[in-house]
Amino acid sequence: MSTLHTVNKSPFATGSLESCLAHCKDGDAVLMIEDGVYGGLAGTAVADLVQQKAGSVAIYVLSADTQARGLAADKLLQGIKGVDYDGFVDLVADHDRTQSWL
Amino acid sequence: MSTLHTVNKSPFATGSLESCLAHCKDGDAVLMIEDGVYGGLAGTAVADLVQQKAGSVAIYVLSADTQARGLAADKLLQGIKGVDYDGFVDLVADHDRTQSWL
Amino acid sequence: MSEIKKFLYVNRKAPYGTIYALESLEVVLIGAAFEQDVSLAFLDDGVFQLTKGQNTDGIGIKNFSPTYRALGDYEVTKLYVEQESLDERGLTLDDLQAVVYEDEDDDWEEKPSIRVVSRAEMADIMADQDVVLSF
Amino acid sequence: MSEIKKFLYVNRKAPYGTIYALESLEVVLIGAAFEQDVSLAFLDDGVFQLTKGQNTDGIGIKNFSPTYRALGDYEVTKLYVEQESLDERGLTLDDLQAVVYEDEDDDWEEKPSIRVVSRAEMADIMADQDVVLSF
Amino acid sequence: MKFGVVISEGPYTHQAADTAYHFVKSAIAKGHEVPRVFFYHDGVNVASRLSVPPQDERNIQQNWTALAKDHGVDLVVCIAAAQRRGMLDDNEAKRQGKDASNIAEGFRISGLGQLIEMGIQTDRLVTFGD
Amino acid sequence: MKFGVVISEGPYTHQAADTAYHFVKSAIAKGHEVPRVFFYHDGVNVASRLSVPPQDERNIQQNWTALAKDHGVDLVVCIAAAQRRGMLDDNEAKRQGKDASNIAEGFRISGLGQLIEMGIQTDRLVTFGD
Repeated sequence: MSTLHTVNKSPFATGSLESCLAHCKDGDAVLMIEDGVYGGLAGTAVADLVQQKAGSVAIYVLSADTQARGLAADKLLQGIKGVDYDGFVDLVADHDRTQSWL
Repeated sequence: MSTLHTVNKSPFATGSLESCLAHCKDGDAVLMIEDGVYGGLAGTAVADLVQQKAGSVAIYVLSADTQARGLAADKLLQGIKGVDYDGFVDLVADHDRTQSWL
Repeated sequence: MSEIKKFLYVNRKAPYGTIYALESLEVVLIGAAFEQDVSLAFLDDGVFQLTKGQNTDGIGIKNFSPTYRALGDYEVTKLYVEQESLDERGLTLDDLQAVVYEDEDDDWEEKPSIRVVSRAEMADIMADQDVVLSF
Repeated sequence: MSEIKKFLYVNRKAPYGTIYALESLEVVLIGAAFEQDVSLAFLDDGVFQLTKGQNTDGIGIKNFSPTYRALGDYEVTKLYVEQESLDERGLTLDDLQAVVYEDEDDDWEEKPSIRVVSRAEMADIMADQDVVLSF
Repeated sequence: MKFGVVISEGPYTHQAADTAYHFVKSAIAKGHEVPRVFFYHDGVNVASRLSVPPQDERNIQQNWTALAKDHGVDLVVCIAAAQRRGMLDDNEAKRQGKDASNIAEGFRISGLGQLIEMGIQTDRLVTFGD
Repeated sequence: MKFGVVISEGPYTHQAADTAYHFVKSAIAKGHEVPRVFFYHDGVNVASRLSVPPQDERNIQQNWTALAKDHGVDLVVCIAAAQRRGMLDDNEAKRQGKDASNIAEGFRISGLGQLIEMGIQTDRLVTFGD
């Protein structure tokens, strides 16, 4: 029993990512989409928080959204995986529920 | 020459109040409206930041918005003044420009 | 439709500044007719939805806070409020309106619907649902 | 309409997730015809509008980042970018696309339109305007 | 003093159109002029005459239409923002080959130049948004 | 697997309706079922047939209408949310005494019960919003 959490807001604009990470459980997955993908950047004010959680939670970014925003793969935190829309669908199917942190 | 800054977002939801306070100058005024009025609450995670700034900047809340949200006057930080819509109009007129922190 | 699912309505936004709180409540009221296992979560700015003493005359928007008190009549009796969210906002349970229901399994005794839980407990509640609707 | 006013367009939001960045740019382009003294401020998530290498094929939304490079042709040549906002986001000037203009007062020499300023300088720029439009 | 007002968010969803309404009413009552209100982004949706709010709620579009009528406020809806979002007057509907329009009385569709002009011609500009 | 989808924000203003579209297309292509998409809050505005986006941009409403036609997705627009925001079909327009409607082909107006029913009858529910 595990949850897919989606975050679509920049962690520099709203508290959604922080609240999501504070509520997800070991074995859950977090998928950053839309402006949420900025949460995957290395060297930012929230990078430590994300990196810390990446041990117990699988963290993904939607590649279409990182590409749109000019975020090259080598700018992302280590251990964060890119997925396409098909991968998004698989993540939804593979977890028992999806919770959107709007 | 001074500026009226308006903030309409909760400081617990977005970074607008923090960014506003980091950019306003001595002698400016900050008017909290809509969900922004939560920034005037005492005893919160952002109260120190607001209280600190209240020395050099005049801070107001729109009373119609605090009343709507059940925030009694005695729950607000010291030195924050309530204004009605007429007072909002006066603040706009009395400052050289208005900047909205959306 | 005989299956009973666990529905969680997650409320993370303040009232009046945006319509999400009101339109969340509208779903809860309609959803009550479907006899599912319903819980409401109030965390982050969502806890502001339950403050007492709301008076919206000045802003000209309808005050919908009394509706929370009617939820018991719809058998919606589990309103989970996160302690840490209250703390960060300088609020205590005393700042929230009382919401109660009559427990049919306990001789219709009046009981509080609002249950203050820790962040860890809230995470457990979220992880125990079939359907999570976010507002 | 002979009076010249100082107009500042304040950009604090990221592109594509919401439309504000694009619709801000549309105002700037139209506004250029009015021959006012125009500046653009990029701070907070607004700095993300200027990242280089944007490719929106995957999301099916039009890539409007090349338009910033055309601003010089509209005599919009002052794009102020806040250093602290870049720092918090792990960005440097190198991560932004080059935006230049030809300075008619200096033998049409090509000069950078993007000027990285400190937060304190940004506050000074904001305090020096007649009209501030926020996006 | 002359105030220009920008409304950037749609009705009911965000409080912006309500706050702006109370602000403009107060400004006029206090003797200021509000020659124009400019509706941009989702703010264009305020102009829909098809809106049917619950009977115990305020009618935001009708409030603005009344203000325009009573005080001569020029309610301008940005044409580019309106087209994307499906807000059309009769002329635009005809021009675009659409079979219906939805702009209410008191609002008119025009270009972004009207926003800049408002910034130039007023003493203060206030934006209500999200 | 059966997916239910909720869209909570309006077209063009937020990316939600775009992301949801790509998600639903992928889900169907991968052999899942998407019996219904529910439009709530400003999401109801996606259904406007009066939208005229610039020619070099995607047409969000037409994308959804095509998906409904090609794959039998039931596009349900919440009636309460739609009324506030001025989204009406012909029946609603007549019932409310309005002189025009604006709902596009492939969308239908119905109650919030359809959202709950979707939650009950699908295996997964995904919300795209703001």
